[in-house]
Amino acid sequence: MGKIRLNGVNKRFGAAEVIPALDLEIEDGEFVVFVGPSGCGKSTLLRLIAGLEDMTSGAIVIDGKDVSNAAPGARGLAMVFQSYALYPHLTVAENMAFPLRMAGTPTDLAQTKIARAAEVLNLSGYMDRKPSQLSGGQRQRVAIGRAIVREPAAFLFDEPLSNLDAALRVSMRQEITELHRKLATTMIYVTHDQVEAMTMADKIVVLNAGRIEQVGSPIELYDTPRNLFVAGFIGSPKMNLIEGQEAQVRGASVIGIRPEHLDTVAEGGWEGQVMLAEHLGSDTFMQVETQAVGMLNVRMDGEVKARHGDKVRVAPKVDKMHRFDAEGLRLVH
Amino acid sequence: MRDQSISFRVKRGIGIAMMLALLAFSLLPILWTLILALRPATHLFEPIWSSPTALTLDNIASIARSDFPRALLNSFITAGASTLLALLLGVPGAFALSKRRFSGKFMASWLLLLLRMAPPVGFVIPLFLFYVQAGLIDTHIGLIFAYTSLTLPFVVWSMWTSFNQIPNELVEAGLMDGASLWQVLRLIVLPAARPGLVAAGVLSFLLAWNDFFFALVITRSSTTTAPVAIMNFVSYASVDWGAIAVAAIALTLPTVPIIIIANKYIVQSLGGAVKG
Amino acid sequence: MFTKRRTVLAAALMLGTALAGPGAFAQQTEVDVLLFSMPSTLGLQKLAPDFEAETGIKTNIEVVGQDVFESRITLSFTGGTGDIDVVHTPAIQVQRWVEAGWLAPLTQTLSGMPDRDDIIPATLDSFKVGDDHWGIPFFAETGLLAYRKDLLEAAGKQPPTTWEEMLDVAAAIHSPDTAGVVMRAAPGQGFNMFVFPMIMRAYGGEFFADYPDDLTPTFNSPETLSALDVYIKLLGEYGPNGVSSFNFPEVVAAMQAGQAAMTVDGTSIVSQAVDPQKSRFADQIELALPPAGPAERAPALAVHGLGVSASAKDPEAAAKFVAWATSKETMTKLALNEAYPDFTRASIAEDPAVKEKYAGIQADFLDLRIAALQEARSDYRPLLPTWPELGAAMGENVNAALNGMMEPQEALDAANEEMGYILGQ
Amino acid sequence: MTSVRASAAMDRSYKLMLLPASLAVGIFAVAPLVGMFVLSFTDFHLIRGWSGKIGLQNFLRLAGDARFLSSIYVMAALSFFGVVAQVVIGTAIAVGLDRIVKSWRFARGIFVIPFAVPHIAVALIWLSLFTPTLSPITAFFATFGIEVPAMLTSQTGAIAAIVIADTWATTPFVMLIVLAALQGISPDLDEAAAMDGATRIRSFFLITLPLLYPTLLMVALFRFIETLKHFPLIFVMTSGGPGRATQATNYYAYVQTFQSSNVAYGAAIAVFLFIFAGIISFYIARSNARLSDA
Repeated sequence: MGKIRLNGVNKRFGAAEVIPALDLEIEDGEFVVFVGPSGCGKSTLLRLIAGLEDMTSGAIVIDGKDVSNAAPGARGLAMVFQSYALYPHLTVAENMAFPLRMAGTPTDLAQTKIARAAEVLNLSGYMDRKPSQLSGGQRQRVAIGRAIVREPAAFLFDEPLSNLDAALRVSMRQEITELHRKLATTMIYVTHDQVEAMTMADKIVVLNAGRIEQVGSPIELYDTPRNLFVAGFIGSPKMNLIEGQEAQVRGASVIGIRPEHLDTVAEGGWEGQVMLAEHLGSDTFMQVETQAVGMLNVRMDGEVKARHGDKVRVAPKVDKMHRFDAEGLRLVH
Repeated sequence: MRDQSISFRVKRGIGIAMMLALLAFSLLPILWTLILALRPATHLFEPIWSSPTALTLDNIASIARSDFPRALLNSFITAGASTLLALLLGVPGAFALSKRRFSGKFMASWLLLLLRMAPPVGFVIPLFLFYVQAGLIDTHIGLIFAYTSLTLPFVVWSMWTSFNQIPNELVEAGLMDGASLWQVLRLIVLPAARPGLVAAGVLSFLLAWNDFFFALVITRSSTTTAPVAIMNFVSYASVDWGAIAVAAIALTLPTVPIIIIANKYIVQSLGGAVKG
Repeated sequence: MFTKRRTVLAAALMLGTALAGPGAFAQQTEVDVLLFSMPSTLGLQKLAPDFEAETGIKTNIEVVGQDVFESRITLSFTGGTGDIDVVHTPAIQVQRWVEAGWLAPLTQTLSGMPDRDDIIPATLDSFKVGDDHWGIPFFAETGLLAYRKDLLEAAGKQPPTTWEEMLDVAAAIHSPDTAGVVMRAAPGQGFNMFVFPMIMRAYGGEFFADYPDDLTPTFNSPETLSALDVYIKLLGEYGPNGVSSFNFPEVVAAMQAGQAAMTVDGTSIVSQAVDPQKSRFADQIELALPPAGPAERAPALAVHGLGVSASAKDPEAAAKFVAWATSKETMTKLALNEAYPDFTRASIAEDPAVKEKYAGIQADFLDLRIAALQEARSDYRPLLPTWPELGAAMGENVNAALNGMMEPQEALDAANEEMGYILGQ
Repeated sequence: MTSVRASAAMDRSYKLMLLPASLAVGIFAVAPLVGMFVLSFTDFHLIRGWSGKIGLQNFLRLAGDARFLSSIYVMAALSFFGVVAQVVIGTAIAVGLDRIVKSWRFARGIFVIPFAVPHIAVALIWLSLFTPTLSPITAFFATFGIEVPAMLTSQTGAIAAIVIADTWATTPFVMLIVLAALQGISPDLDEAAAMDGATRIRSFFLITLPLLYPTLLMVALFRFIETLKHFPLIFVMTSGGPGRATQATNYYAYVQTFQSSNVAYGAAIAVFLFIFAGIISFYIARSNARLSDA
């Protein structure tokens, strides 16, 4: 079980309010990603849940039990840290055994659990090594293994992939997703990388300046961003945001068009010049400088013949357009 | 890309010559002390090369018979116990200073430094008068406490620096894994800070072992330490150089292996500290 | 706690035993004795079982280095630590200690001693303050000249009898291998101020206008200046390299190693120069009375005695120890067992065994010593409570002059002014 | 809503950890210091006792005490030359071991040996080396007919002698710290400098040394404060002489306290030293705080 509820959770450091009172529900077995730019409070929120920071006020309830005053180790949660935080003087096996030792698990039972976790994570060959003798990916797996053996109510991940190289990051991403499917345990995952959020999450919580901007499934956020912040944050390349006359024409203060919702056309649309063209084979990314609406990110399927300096005309798919009011909130049709 | 030009070799040669000179500077006084220890009184004042075979073990034998070995034992007990006490009290304190959030860390570190730098000549008299009242004159426990005034600020200060190098995440991982703060300190942080612990222990032992002043003032016959006892060979009308040399060597023998073994840890622990 | 439980236990035990350390079993009458290291005190330490056998009183005799002694004694008395019953009492300290109330009078003990007239009177008087005696002497050292017979003969010179002659002889025998003369020069009331007054007095210099009645310092008199000039010339021109920092160990070493041909110093120093165990020129060195000057011959005098602490646990037992240690019997034993020609009882010099032993040094050695003692003034160094500070002030300035850091007159003036300040305090 | 403290228990543990150390520091170290300050305002004398007078008289006397002022000069000389020598030689050895003759790693164990010799023994060993009648150095040069000048008979010589002995004993400490700092400086930097055409010597002065600077400054300040407390070397080697040429301030405090029994005046001198050390350690603590914030 791992249903987590935050009621009016609030955190101040002195006079600075880091997290204004906030409510959130996380269902059992859900994979929740906290995403936001650095400094948005996502790590602090995770640490509040873990019990590593004191709340200023509010309550945290796990499986119906108020754990607001419980020590971190008593909340039934496991955490994977950005730096992995492996105990440098202990072997892989001893690292994984540590939480069990603290919980007073009988040795043979602990052995079984560790062996099982090691197998799941492909660590069986490295059990006697020290962390310093492992590669980055292996360390990451040990950190996860140490979390798994506790059979926690929920896993907390604090930017766990940011210290890995790009290729490894992709494969670890998949491994964690896979793990979540196998274990079906609640996972709360903090990242600043919206790609990780989109690919892994059941539910994304977008945070900005300690405030929840939107909660929803990846596609909900993508298709119906609640405000300009979410619109700009989710999606890569970024959504084009256009102000001024073009927006007013459509009854909005700002309009947003995702790069893939722009097409090149022979006539009409906005005229512009290609400033940059990236040919990936499967897609072509272009930056087009237009007179009317400024720089636009454009994404085309397949290979498109376009080079720096070419003159093109681009037009938005009107039905895919997002409209926002002066407060930055989404306008519903 | 190895530069094997003549000028490179010359420079390297100069470098090696300089190192050899410095090595001689470090070692020759020790060698001289060894010679002095083995010379009979009649040949003490002539160069070793004019009578290289005039050697004796008498000086060693006379030291062995004197009160010096007991003073050496006193030094060991007091320096050792004070180090142990300083570690016992200071390590948890340093851990809290390093990992607990609170204002006034700067003041605390200044105070610790200040205590380490206070001139003993000023406060040894108040200490002495207090000890007389408390009946601590000429007791091991009194000297241990006095040494702790040196070793404890040092241990706290240097372990604080060591603990600052231990990532907070390691502490938090331990807490998440269900360990208490004390368990985190004992099972995770201390083993991870082992070089710092060894360095702090060794340097604090040396600090106490080195002391002359406290022992001079607050010990009497039964707890005299070796640095004071060595001065007993400077008597009314003569200085027993042979005995002094033997005593100096005896005083150094226990610490040399310690420092040789521990210098690696000192470098390691300082390495992190100076990197900040 | 964080270390293994066993370690903690061991530490606790260690602390515990330390606490229960000294004094835990002391029921028998005990006398704690603090002495500073010299052959006779070390010898006394060895004889302690005799005293216990005689009286049933147990003694703890601690013999420490001189520097350690001086720090410790002041603190123990000031603090009232009660760890000293009998104390080594240099005569130059006695006034100071009496003033501070640290000593108990020994007048009664002294009058109870059967052979008190045997004690050399000058040494006994050193311990008289007011109407009481505060210590009983057991060591009296005087100044003697030691010279290399062979070198003087080679130069065709007679042993010097005055400081003028000393300059002359030193000039004649001085060579790069063997310096003409060596004397202690290091600053300190017991270092250069132990030897310099011999020259000063010889030239008629005095510390004070009229000791002990008028304590106006006169250390910058023309007489003292001429004495200082002699001292500087002797050491500066005929002394070994570095002599102006020499203390007694270096003086002893220079004589023993043949690096210097003459010295004037206390008997305990010069006797080491003639000790064949330590000195390779023992058989070439002769002893004589120290040189005289226009005014007088003024051999140095250092008297040490034993005193009883005012806070002694058992004053009677302590006094018993003092009486035993300064008795003829004990002193004779010491004179025979140790290098101890510095006894303070006249009759010991008549003891055939003692006579024979010290004739080994030089046939007339004991006679020389007595002769010098007779000429010595009991106020060789003034017996004042402030002497340690006065001596330090003079010693430091004299040493500065020796090292060319100050002009002689300038140094004497500075010393004189400081003396006035110390006495006026 | 009332404030919620999830880690109140943890905070209690932290306080429990701090408590014994704070108490012990207070009792063992702070209390005697308070005693020192109190004494410095009295006229306590070991023999004459205390007249009951309290005031600034000791500090007023300090201001006009020529011996005190000259003791500061001696202290400054001892500290300055000692620290410079120790830092230069310590750095030279560290650079030598780490960069020039790397195969000499074993020698580190030898270079640290003097650090293990207690100061009182250091003082006695060097006293014997500086005593012309005993010294093998003098004897060695004498065989070539060269007379080594006596060190302890002039102010310059005696200060040099103390500086040499102090340097011998404490350079290893500097070396260890510099070595530690050097190992934190990537050799890549030297290689990059070499690619840029710098000779090794230039790359040392232009790259390595500036990077070492904070460490060197720190170790110099530390050593500086330690040299303010010079005692055994002066006590044994020169007794403050020749004349009073090596009576540094700390030693002068000893002389006043123990030889002249002016405990209160000695305490006042110690208070002066303490305040002086306090200013320097304030600077150290501040730079340290900056380092750990960075």
